Amino acid sequence: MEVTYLKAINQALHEEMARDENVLVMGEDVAELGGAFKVTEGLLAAFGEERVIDTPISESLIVGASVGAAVLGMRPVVEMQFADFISCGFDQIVNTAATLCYRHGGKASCPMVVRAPSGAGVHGALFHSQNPEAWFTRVPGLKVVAPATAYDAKGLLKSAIRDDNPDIYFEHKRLYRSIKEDLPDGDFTVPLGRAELRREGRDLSIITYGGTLHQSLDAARIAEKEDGLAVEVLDLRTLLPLDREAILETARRTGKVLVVHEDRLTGGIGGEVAALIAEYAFEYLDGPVRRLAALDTHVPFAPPLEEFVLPNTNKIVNAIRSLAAY
Amino acid sequence: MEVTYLKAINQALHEEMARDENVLVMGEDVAELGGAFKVTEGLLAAFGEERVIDTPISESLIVGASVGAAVLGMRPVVEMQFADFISCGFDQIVNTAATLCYRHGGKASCPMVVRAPSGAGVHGALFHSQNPEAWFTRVPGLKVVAPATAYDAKGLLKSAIRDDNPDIYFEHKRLYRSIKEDLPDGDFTVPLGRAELRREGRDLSIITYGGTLHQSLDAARIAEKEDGLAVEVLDLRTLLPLDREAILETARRTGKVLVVHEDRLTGGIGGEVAALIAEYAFEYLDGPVRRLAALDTHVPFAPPLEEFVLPNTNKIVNAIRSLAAY
Amino acid sequence: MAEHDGAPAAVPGATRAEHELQLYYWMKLIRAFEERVSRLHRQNKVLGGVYSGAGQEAIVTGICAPLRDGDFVAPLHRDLGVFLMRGVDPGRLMAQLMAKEDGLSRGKDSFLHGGDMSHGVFGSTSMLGSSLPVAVGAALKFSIKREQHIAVAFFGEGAASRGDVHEAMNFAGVRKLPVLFVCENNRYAYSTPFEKQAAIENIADRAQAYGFRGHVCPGNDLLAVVGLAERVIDSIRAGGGPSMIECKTYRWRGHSEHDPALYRDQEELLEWESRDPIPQFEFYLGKRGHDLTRLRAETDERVNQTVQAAVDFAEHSPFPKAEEALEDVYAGEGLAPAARSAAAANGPGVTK
Amino acid sequence: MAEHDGAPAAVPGATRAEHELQLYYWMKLIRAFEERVSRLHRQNKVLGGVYSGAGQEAIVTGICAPLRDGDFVAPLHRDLGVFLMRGVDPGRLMAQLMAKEDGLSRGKDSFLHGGDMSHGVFGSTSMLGSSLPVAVGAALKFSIKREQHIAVAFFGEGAASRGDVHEAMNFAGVRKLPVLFVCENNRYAYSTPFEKQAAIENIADRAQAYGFRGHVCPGNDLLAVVGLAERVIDSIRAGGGPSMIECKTYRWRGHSEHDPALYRDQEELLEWESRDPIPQFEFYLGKRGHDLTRLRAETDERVNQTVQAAVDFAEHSPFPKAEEALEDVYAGEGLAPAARSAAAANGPGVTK
Ligand SMILES: Cc1ncc(C[n+]2csc(CCOP(=O)(O)OP(=O)(O)O)c2C)c(N)n1
Ligand SMILES: Cc1ncc(C[n+]2csc(CCOP(=O)(O)OP(=O)(O)O)c2C)c(N)n1
Ligand SMILES: [Mg+2]
Ligand SMILES: [Mg+2]
Repeated sequence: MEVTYLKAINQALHEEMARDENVLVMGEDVAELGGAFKVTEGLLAAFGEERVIDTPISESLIVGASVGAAVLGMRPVVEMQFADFISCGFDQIVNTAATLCYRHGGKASCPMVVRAPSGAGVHGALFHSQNPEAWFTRVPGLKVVAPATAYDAKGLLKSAIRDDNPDIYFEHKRLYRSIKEDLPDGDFTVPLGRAELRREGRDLSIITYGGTLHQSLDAARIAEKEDGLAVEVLDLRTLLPLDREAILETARRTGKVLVVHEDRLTGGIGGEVAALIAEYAFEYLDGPVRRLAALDTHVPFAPPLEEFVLPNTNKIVNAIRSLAAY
Repeated sequence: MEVTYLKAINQALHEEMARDENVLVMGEDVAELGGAFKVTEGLLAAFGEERVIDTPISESLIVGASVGAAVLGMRPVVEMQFADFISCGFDQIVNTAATLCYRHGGKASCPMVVRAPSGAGVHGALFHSQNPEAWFTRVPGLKVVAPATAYDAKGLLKSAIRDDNPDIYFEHKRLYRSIKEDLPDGDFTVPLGRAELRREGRDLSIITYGGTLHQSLDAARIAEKEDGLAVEVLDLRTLLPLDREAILETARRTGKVLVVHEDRLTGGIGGEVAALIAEYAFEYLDGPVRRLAALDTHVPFAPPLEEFVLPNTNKIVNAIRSLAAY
Repeated sequence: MAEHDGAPAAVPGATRAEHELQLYYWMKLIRAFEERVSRLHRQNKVLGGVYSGAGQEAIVTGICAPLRDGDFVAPLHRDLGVFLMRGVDPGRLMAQLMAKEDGLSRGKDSFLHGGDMSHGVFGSTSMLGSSLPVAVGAALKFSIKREQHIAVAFFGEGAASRGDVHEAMNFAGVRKLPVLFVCENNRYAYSTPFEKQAAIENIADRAQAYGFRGHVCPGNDLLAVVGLAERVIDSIRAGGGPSMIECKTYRWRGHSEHDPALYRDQEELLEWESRDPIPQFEFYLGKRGHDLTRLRAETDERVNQTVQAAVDFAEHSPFPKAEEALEDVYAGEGLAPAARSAAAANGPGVTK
Repeated sequence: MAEHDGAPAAVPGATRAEHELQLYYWMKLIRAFEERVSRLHRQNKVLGGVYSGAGQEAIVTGICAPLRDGDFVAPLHRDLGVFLMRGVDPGRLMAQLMAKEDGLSRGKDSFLHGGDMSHGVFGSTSMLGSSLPVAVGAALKFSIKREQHIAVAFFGEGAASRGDVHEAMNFAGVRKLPVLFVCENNRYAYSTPFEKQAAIENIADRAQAYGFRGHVCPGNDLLAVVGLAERVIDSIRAGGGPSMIECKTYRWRGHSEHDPALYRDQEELLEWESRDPIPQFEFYLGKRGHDLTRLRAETDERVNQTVQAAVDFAEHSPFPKAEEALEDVYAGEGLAPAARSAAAANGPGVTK
């Protein structure tokens, strides 16, 4: 039966809470309301207010408390109402949670997940459109995932919940209701740390994740139809650790790489990916490693501005053409 | 007369406070004590407790209050006692300060400086050794500087204080007393956004900044003496905005680039620099763009571990040799 | 428009009666503006999140009335009334909500995040509570420069749980800064009732934890709010140090226009709808001998004209040009350097 | 070593006299340990920042005495006594301070940041106040699982200014969680005196701002601390919800061993040095009829043996192997994947 990206996340939460009584859900308006986006809908009714907890507006507490519960064996899944507000729980994530195992000499762990609805293209403006993933992909001890399909949304969340480390799970708001898939019923997981080749092609590789996967696939189809170009599309899925092998493989196979993401260009993950390729696939490159991303500004409010700043299918097609022509 | 890196910063603060009565200094233990590292020594006596302010332990307040004073025309220079604690003032920097001009339609500005003593190699372990610069170099609206010499420390701080935007100023703790220079007396500044070529050479380029500049220069000399290699060393100095022209120039000139920094490899600025080169200097490259940085772990405490994790002259020499041999 | 030169206190030599009629006008204007914004949102002319302050007008009106030019105010996300009372042109405010070029942020940011420092209104970020440290910093500037101004920060009872609120109040107390913290306790933070937000009766009781005074007042009673505000603001201006005022009120509409607010009890809503600040104040004006029918008619006409003029102005204002997205990232530097390079980097994708 | 099975309360069936002698032993052990650590630091055998808790032993001793196995404690950076009281082996603790392989963090982190969850001791980060939300989360787990345990978080009067402290206490109050907040008010935060830190007399007075009780007690009076701690901890355990205890004390040494603390008045120091908790408690034991000379001699010998054994153990423990820097970044995964690739990336630089 067809399931939206949003429903897939909701199912993963239901199933994992049923599977493991140590899983708990905590955040602002997650219980009674079922979350600002209804992602946690039904959990309160199913599991009660001891495991589905409405918190005060205290992001640092939300993350810090989940560390305290996690180090004692719970598996908290906490929600930032918008990924943008993760800046208010920042220290607890990058210091308290990320270094916990290390500073306890490997004898304690912090099995928790921070869910963060991220992404632009929804008229959210500066503080409801952010893609903060690259703040976390530079922090050892964390794992960072960003699913782009309903299947991955469900499978990766389950893996993150079962993982013994702090995982930051970025779910793209624009995908919540815009994509639907038939999901296998019953339990399935998607391994952390593995990219997925969504489309094969010998001419050029697009490496992307999250919100821009679908635009990239559309662009690849257009480039094939209109220009006869065979474009390969790699979906990173996990952003920390990166799937080096998959990245280098596709780069070596096609020799031309375009990295695409909705996060802004400078300091986005594209830099790290391009650097890996420039270092380890250098001999195979037939052209410069190109990046297409949001412009280096804030995500603006007025539609013409937002449109101008964000990547889209059109811009990707143009980038494909210019790189193919190189 | 010879001046240490630390004294150069202290001089800049004295001179700018004397030059502009809107400059104020605020932070934990900056007044009475003169700062944990004595960087603000003498300011209280010279300018009084209205402009040199000891705050409670409240990093978010420190940054947020400086935004409030700045938007009304003051030029606060606030101190994070250690750069590591900047995580506690994170939201105020990346959201309140960085977007202020933008969300006021360009009709308000936020002229402030956040000073952050950063860097490892001083047995500081996980929470007194961090190099957090790359968290900020991905945030439009901020400028990020990291001086490596006493001259730049003074000149860049003056420029940052006079700049109408929020500047994050990373001063390397290991350099405080370890380097000395003759500084011209009288007022001088170093422009923001300009890298400096510290050493010329046709064989290979090292691009670095801050703590690893001196190790890179030493390594370049060794490689010249022992291997007859002519290694060019570019000091970025400003990390946001990056000096694209200087970076691409040196890459095009030598065709082989080694990016070096003390910040860890994954997610460090090296990725952005390497990506720029792989995209815009691709045709000139005679070898892979290599990166040498701290290993992707936390900065550990025990000396053998810290030594193993951090870059040093030796490791840089080896990296030079292997790239030169490519 | 004369009535937009800012709050009445700023109008010299106004009689008590004039002053009270002015306050009435403000509440009516804010209410009309709120209702129009909700309608424009349903018509998709105002995009993004819209947070109605309908029912809470007496708070903004009463607190802003005693303010002067040069004072600093950080409104919360429901306080469009603050912009109007501080003298921001209604047309520009409406253009802001419609993401137009003539909006305060020139279309860059949404709803009330665009500020107007020329009227002392700070554009807060979305991060709740984060404007309190900023207001404290403004107060710090006033105290350093020995200026007679004060800073005001509005926040909700939900935002009160943020660490920033604690850090801001503590420092304000230590330095005895001229800042007023105004908590609009409307009983809900999105779906979260006050009991889940704090285990106390009054947020204002926290003031003593920072060494200054807290006051609780009925937020829908304009006379109570303005009376208290005048006393408290005078004492802050006189160097008495910070204060907190908590106004008990209620959020009439959903958290945002998207929210049906099914989580709350209709009885409670009805009870609070009956505590409408406007008829309450009209009743008082009646006692003062005003002819209410005439007054209502006149005021409604002025108010509707003002709102309609604002809407017309905003509708005729263009959307900003795409390239402007790269402006104002840095003060006085035109294009952001990084943005320029980004534009280059994105090459054909962007330029075509 | 028997006396390291944890706090006396955990030793079943101890008589009152045994209990009091045990408390005496703890204070003496902590003091001796503190002094030895300061000496080792001067000898460069303990690297990095060293923060002495000398003079504050009665607080840790009195608060930890009533704790039980399974309770959770987050110490502050001066509380090495917490580790000893909770049953952490002194040798491993000393090895921790010397960055040795047998240290709690296996040489990875410094001083008291290494925790030992097998004894319920959480290794806090350096970020002051950030351990309070963690302790609240531990208490949340206890309440969800209906366990009779409690969580304890120690913090300084300086850390009290952090937003995390506010967020933690507020949530603990709302959920009535079994957590005890212990403020060690030693009058200074590095160089910053309490007056610059807060505009109030007692941090404990803030408890009411969160709906629970705060208690103030003389922190150098062991009997007062332990008596209050027993009552308060019993009530928390019985489901009475959170509490705060503020212990008034004084930091004898500099902020860290590097700090001559010239900013404070010698009179004040002298006054507080005379409030040494140990002679005070000895005086009490004398009144209870103990032969003090014998008691001192015996205790000193036991204590010195324990400390010396700890030092010997730590000195013989090796430094960790370089490659271990890449271990324990992730739980149960050996090398960090990213670290592996980094090692590869650094190639010759690292492997040679
Ligand atoms: C730091 C932060 N966390 C979460 C949110 C999402 N959010 C926006 S408004 C709101 C409720 C605010 O409640 P309150 O402070 O009482 O103000 P009110 O909306 O009731 O006027 C929430 C949770 C936010 N904007 N900022
Ligand atoms: C968030 C944060 N800011 C600053 C510091 C630096 N610092 C370490 S200890 C200290 C003083 C702490 O004072 P207090 O909390 O009273 O504890 P005490 O040292 O007096 O026991 C400071 C400012 C820190 N560790 N964490
Ligand atoms: Mg509210
Ligand atoms: Mg203290």
